[in-house]
Amino acid sequence: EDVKIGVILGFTGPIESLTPSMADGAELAMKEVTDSGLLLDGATVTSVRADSTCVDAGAATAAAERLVTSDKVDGIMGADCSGVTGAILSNVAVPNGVVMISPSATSPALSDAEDNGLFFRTAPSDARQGEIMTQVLLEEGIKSVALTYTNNDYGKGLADSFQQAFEAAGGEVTISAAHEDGKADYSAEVGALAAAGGDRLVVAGYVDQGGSGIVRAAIDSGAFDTFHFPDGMIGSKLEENFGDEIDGSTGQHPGTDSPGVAKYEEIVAGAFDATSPFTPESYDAAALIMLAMQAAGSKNPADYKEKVMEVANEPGEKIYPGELAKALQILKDGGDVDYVGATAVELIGPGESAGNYRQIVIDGGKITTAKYR
Amino acid sequence: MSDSPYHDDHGNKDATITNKAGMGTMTPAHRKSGKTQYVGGGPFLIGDSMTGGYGKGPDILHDCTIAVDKGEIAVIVGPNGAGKSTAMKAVFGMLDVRSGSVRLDGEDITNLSPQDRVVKGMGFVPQTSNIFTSMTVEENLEMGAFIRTDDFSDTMEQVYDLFPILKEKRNQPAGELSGGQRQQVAVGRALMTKPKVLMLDEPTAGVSPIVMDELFDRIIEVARTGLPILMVEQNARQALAIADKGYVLVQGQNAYTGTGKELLADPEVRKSFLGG
Amino acid sequence: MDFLNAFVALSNFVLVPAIAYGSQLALGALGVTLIYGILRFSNFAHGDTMAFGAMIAVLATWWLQSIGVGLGPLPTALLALPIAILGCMLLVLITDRLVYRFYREQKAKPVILVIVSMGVMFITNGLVRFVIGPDDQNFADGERFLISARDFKEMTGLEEGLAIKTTQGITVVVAVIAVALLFWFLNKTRTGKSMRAYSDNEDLALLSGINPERVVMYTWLIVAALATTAGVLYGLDKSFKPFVYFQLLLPIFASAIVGGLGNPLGAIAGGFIIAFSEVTITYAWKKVLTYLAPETLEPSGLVQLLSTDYKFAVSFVILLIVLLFKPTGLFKGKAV
Amino acid sequence: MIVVEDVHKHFGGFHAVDGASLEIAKGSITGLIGPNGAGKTTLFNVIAGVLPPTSGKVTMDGEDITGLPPHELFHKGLLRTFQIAHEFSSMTCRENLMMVPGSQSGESLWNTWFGRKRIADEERALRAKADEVLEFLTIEHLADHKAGQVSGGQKKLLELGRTMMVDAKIVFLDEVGAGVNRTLLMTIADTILRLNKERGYTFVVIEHDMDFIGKICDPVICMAEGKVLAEGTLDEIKANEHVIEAYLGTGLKNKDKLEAGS
Amino acid sequence: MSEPVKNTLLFVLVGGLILLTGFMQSWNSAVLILNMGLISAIMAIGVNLQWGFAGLFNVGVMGFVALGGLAVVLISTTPTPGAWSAGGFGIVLALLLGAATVTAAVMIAQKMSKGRARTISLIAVLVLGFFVFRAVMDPNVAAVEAINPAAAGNIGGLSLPVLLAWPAGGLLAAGAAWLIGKTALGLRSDYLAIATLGIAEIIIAVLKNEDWLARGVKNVIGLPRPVPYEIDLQNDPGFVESAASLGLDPVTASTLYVKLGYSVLFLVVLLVLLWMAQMALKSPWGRMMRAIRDNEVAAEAMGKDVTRRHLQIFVLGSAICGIAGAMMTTLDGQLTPGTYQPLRFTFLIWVMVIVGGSGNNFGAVLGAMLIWFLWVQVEPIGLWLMQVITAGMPDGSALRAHLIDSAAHMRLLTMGVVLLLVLRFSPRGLIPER
Ligand SMILES: Nc1ncnc2c1ncn2[C@@H]1O[C@H](COP(=O)(O)OP(=O)(O)OP(=O)(O)O)[C@@H](O)[C@H]1O
Ligand SMILES: Nc1ncnc2c1ncn2[C@@H]1O[C@H](COP(=O)(O)OP(=O)(O)OP(=O)(O)O)[C@@H](O)[C@H]1O
Ligand SMILES: CC(C)C[C@H](N)C(=O)O
Ligand SMILES: [Mg+2]
Ligand SMILES: [Mg+2]
Repeated sequence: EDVKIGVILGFTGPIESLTPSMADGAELAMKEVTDSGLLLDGATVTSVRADSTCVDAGAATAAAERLVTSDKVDGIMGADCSGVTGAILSNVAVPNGVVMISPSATSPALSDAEDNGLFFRTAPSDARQGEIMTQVLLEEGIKSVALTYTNNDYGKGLADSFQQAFEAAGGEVTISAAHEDGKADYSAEVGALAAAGGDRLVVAGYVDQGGSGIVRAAIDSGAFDTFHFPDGMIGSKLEENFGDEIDGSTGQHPGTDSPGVAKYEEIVAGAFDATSPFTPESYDAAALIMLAMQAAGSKNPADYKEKVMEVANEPGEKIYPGELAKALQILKDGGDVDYVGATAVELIGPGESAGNYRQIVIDGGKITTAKYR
Repeated sequence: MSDSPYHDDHGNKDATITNKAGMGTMTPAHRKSGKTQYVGGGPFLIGDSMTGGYGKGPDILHDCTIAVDKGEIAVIVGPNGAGKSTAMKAVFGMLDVRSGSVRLDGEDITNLSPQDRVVKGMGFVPQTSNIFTSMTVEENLEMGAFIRTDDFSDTMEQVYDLFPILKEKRNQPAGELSGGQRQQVAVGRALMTKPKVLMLDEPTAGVSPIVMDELFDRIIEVARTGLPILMVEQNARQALAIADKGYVLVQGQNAYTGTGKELLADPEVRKSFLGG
Repeated sequence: MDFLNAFVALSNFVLVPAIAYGSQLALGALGVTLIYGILRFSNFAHGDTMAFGAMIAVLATWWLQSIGVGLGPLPTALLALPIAILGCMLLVLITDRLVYRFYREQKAKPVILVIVSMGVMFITNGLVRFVIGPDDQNFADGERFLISARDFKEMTGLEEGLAIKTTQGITVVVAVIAVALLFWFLNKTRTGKSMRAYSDNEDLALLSGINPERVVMYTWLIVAALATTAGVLYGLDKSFKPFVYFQLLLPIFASAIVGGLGNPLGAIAGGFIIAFSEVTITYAWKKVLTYLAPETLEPSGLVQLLSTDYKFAVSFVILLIVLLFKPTGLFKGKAV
Repeated sequence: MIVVEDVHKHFGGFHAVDGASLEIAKGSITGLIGPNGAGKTTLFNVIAGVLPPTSGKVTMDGEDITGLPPHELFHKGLLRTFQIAHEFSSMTCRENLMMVPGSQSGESLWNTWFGRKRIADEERALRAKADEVLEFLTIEHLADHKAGQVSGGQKKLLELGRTMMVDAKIVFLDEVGAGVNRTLLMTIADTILRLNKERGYTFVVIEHDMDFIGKICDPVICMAEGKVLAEGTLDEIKANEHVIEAYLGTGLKNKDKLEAGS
Repeated sequence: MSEPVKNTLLFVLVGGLILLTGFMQSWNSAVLILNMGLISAIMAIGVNLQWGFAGLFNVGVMGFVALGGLAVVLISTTPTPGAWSAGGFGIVLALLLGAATVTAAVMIAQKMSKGRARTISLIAVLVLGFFVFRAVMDPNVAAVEAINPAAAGNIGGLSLPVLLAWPAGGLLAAGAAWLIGKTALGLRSDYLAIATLGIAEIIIAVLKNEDWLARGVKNVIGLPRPVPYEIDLQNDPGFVESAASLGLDPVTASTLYVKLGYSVLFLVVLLVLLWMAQMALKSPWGRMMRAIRDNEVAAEAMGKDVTRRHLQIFVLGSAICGIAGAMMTTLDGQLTPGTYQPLRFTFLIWVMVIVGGSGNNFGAVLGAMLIWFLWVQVEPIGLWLMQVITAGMPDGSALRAHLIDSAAHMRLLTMGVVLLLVLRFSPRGLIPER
């Protein structure tokens, strides 16, 4: 028997550079499971990719429709951007009763989306990140920041939740300015940010999009020399792009001190960029789908959708990347697993990651862990 | 006026996307020159029994012959749409001559591209838009000498001697000149190639009587230097009066041929083509 | 002192970036305007031509770096530039041969060429992503700064820093050289004049013995050189990302039109106008005013006319205003 | 009928029309001549609403029409033809004529959906009228030909025909003769005379051909350098020194020499 | 082969492609392609009206489509409690003030004679008006946006049936088009292309940044539908039974039922618009438009008000795009301003019109269906192709990985190739104008 999992990500469009690694992450999990031969009755898991374009709801829906109704996938790993994720959820997943686990859609609005228990995400809602960010900055003794965000639901949502939390805690946001990704020039934005001033510049953007452009222009003009980076900015690209120029900058992204990430990087073994944003989440999302199937003993979404929360959370044996075979075996034997995975998966509320964060600091041009929260 | 599907722009006049200023309409029959052949004899320039038309359209010229010899002025007249301009274009290689030939000084140049005919010594002044309006008078003349690699300053002096007003306005954009002056620039540009033969298409259309007289004067002067001139004219009576040879074209065919005086005297010609 | 500080702050955040960005736009707009003037259509594929040229430069730079060739403090990409220009020339000539020439021979209306150029845009777009992928590529090396903000502060003792990046310096220098060359070429050389003649009156150019296909070829070659230079300078200054070049198309067109389509001088002026308007009108004047105004009058808000979200809108409104008063752009363009 | 009072039209610093004043009498065929660049076409364009004047006033039957756009002047009975025929080339000759009358109810979108009966009736009448005009011009056989594919002279006739589709009061003709074969030109002249007599149109005609002017025009106005230089019958004008100097000239100088030489 | 036969065959071909999708992939995919194809067809008719019949080069389709989407939010969502009293009226007041400023400026420009006095008063009015506008607008906007920002923060809609949003979207787009047309078509040279290109970007910028209007980039999701929800159908025993009697499982039956419901609605709109366009074209109005297209100067001299007619057709075409935009947002069930991209919503529509045959409404419809089909299907086809090509290569080879990764980019490339091929071999499009 064959299991098909749809991988629907924006392979073209504004985040086209993130998605290949994300897809690779998900497919790594599938390969691991297939190789183990333990899922259901030795099922092979195949991945069916489709392009969400990140921005075009129409094309994304069409692609998802094709995955579900023609390729007959048994679950969807995706989508990536919150906008298309919402569209696919309400137009395809819910009507067809297919489970959908997004690795990266972080918009707070998705928490209340009508989903019939079919939608999960291995990324936390940005509502939580704003609070964490506030804590980090205040502990650093930063009272006043300038804030710029990528102008989409992720950036705006994160910026809003942060600004609210930060101001409530007594901090000052001197300016909150959006930046468009993929634009030609950011000197106007940096000019405004510099004029407003602040002890640190919070960049709620994407590392290989406008976010880096802003940081580059800010450093070059001497407007800011330390920054604070939320999840979208943290990735190997950051070290590559700026090295020790941003020493002393801080940040946080979903993560725990669980050894998951290291293990993940180990099994990736350089096959693709394991530190690229949301690739561990993608691995986890795919893994969760398959583990839930095993737990339900069925690849029918209606059966296994109940099991997702069970395999993701306690109780049970902790499962890390590379240990999927073990988990499948345990489940087969009727045992319980607590999937930790690469991103310390812990699903709460409506089925989204609880949000453990790794606080980082840039030191000697490297992203180093300060602590976990 | 062809029906080519590529010619429909739906009345678009959006200046952001297209620029119609100075757009070309001429389509050379040969982009690359073929062989020429010396055959010898005949008048200096002759389009001999030419038959042909535009693109894949119907034939417009039917066995039409026009010629001019050294030291002569030859004038072509005829009703609108008779094919006068078409015949000129055919001689200049802007149109595929399906049968017949064009010979210059005894050499068969039927297969030459227009550029190479310029090199061979043919000068052509079209009826309208015959100057570079955005360039100065002097640059216009320089462009006339584009194919020349030798020093052309003395030719330029000769042109200035012929048209003294142009020397005065040499650094002014040609677009700022009056109608008559523009025509002088146009002829001057053609002379700059040091042509062996000059072809003019209705040089006096829409020109006031005084300028027309002046132009004819200049044309006569040029002709007297020994340069053969082949021209199309609607001001047929004046033109035929100075012509050594006249052709009346009707529907792409030679209807009457003779000296200028003969044609002027022919009552049939007067009635049908010269307005009585 | 305060005045100096205010001036330095303004230079740092407005003048220097706007001049660099303006030069990049101007080079792009020159390409657009040349095609418009000589080939008579707006080339929607220009942004992607820039991307293609820049892509070759990136690849060549990597190759040069891998064999250890460099320029010391200057970016290696400058060495790669000629290679890239050649590559881009090849592309445009092939495109012209396979695509545009057919329509030229048919004497197709320019608007057909506009739509054809959209097709070429789609294809080049796909091609670039196919070869180098959609990602950001950083290929700048060498010394980053001519003078960094920190050094400047130390040197002058001012509170405000002034940073000038090597790439900004190079951008302006190369742009000036390119523009000077172009002007010399168009106004003084025989070929240049023949291009102007062709642009003025195609038929008459033909009758003067000017070979149209040569003019077209030279135009494409120059456009390829300009586009590659613009693309590489832009990529050096920011970074290379295929998608961004498509986005550049709009400000480039705006520049060319403000200046007067078909007019090279206009393209340059337009580039700077668009760049300056984007940066100035949305600039928050707080910092500058704080230096200039007496303590008591210090502004409390940001003193920002419009938020940066609308920076593009601003340059666009300026475009409309200019056209309202000067229907053919600042410098008389070719338009009706 | 038309009174032009001190009209100026400047292009930048250049004064194309520089204080021209003239009057056009009802029922006349007025000829307008003058050297190239005298400002004739520009004055036409000002009167016909194509160009706004820099200063000055144009009245028609006492009503100020300065600066009104062409389509409004059309509705007042002021029509013009073009130096180069401006036919609607992709439409048939009949359609070229049928489109002319203003205030057709079928030109309102609403009626095209909900007033189709009325449109059909109007169209029938229009068609009859167009055929009548084509016959008058002796080109009825071309009714269904595309206007872009008829000969140059026929296009000019079509131009004239358009003015006959409505009750024109005054028609401006810009260089009908340029590049037109002289024999055909005389036919056109006959048509103009007929329209003037049978329908009472007033004409203003720009032309460089003195035979043509002489055949139909009275009075003749000569412009030079943006001003009116002389006005009167053709013979008066021909005798006017200034006109000779600026416009008519004294004939060829080289003619005899050429003949002597050959 | 005669014209009508050829055209019918082309339509049959495209229909066949969609049917093939039904057989090869799934009926749901097929109907979805059909639905978006129908919407695209309406957009294409709008563009075709402007381009094919009046030569207006509108590259701002995206903006009008987005405005249609905005209408759906403003018409069909529930009003945010307290938003109107908090600042809604203030915002309206500010907008009126802004409009008044512009009107005053225009009047000054028209009434006063040229000179320094005019320039100064013009600038004074504009500057003053701008600051007054900001002073009234900003606090009210802040007040509205402060209301429950995570879930609302906008003024909400009117709670009217969503179908009303379609004509409303048309009206909104028409209003914007009127403003644009008044300015751009009034410029002495025609600069419509750059004007529309820029204004489309501005419209998107407003939609993205004015959160009080429609939540900006935070998106509005869960918009009301004109058709039932699948879940409700699946839970309706009557429906399940009738589905079973057709031999369908309830999930497939319900999803198909809903989609076909949309198809019927879209088809009705398309047919009505098509009928209206055809009627208009074959009337004296159409003749007048053709005359204007052929020769503007002459048409003007023959008493046709060219500027007004251009404005009329520009507004009409844009309104049609607005209607299509509203329909699309209704189909998506959400408004996501970040998704509006010129490549997809402007250039792709242009490809549809040109490939189909500009100047012919049926051509536009055909082009839209065909190109949309390709836009959706080229990706899986490309992937399949790449897999076939790379099948022989060793696993894990870099080239193979690269090729497979690149498959997704085939889409743009294919569109380009299709466009160029059609322009080369059938330059007037598949169904040319007669
Ligand atoms: N580019 C062209 N393509 C197709 N047909 C053409 C083209 N140019 C002219 N014709 C046709 O060829 C015929 C002869 O035209 P030509 O211009 O030679 O006439 P002509 O004798 O010069 O008339 P005129 O005195 O009006 O200038 C006409 O029927 C005309 O419609
Ligand atoms: N749009 C314009 N811009 C600048 N100058 C112009 C413009 N239109 C006409 N002129 C100039 O105004 C003058 C008068 O031109 P106009 O066309 O009225 O002359 P005309 O009397 O009709 O001459 P012709 O007999 O040659 O047709 C000319 O010198 C011309 O160059
Ligand atoms: C992949 C990420 C760019 C997606 C982003 N977090 C969003 O919610 O849209
Ligand atoms: Mg002719
Ligand atoms: Mg004139």
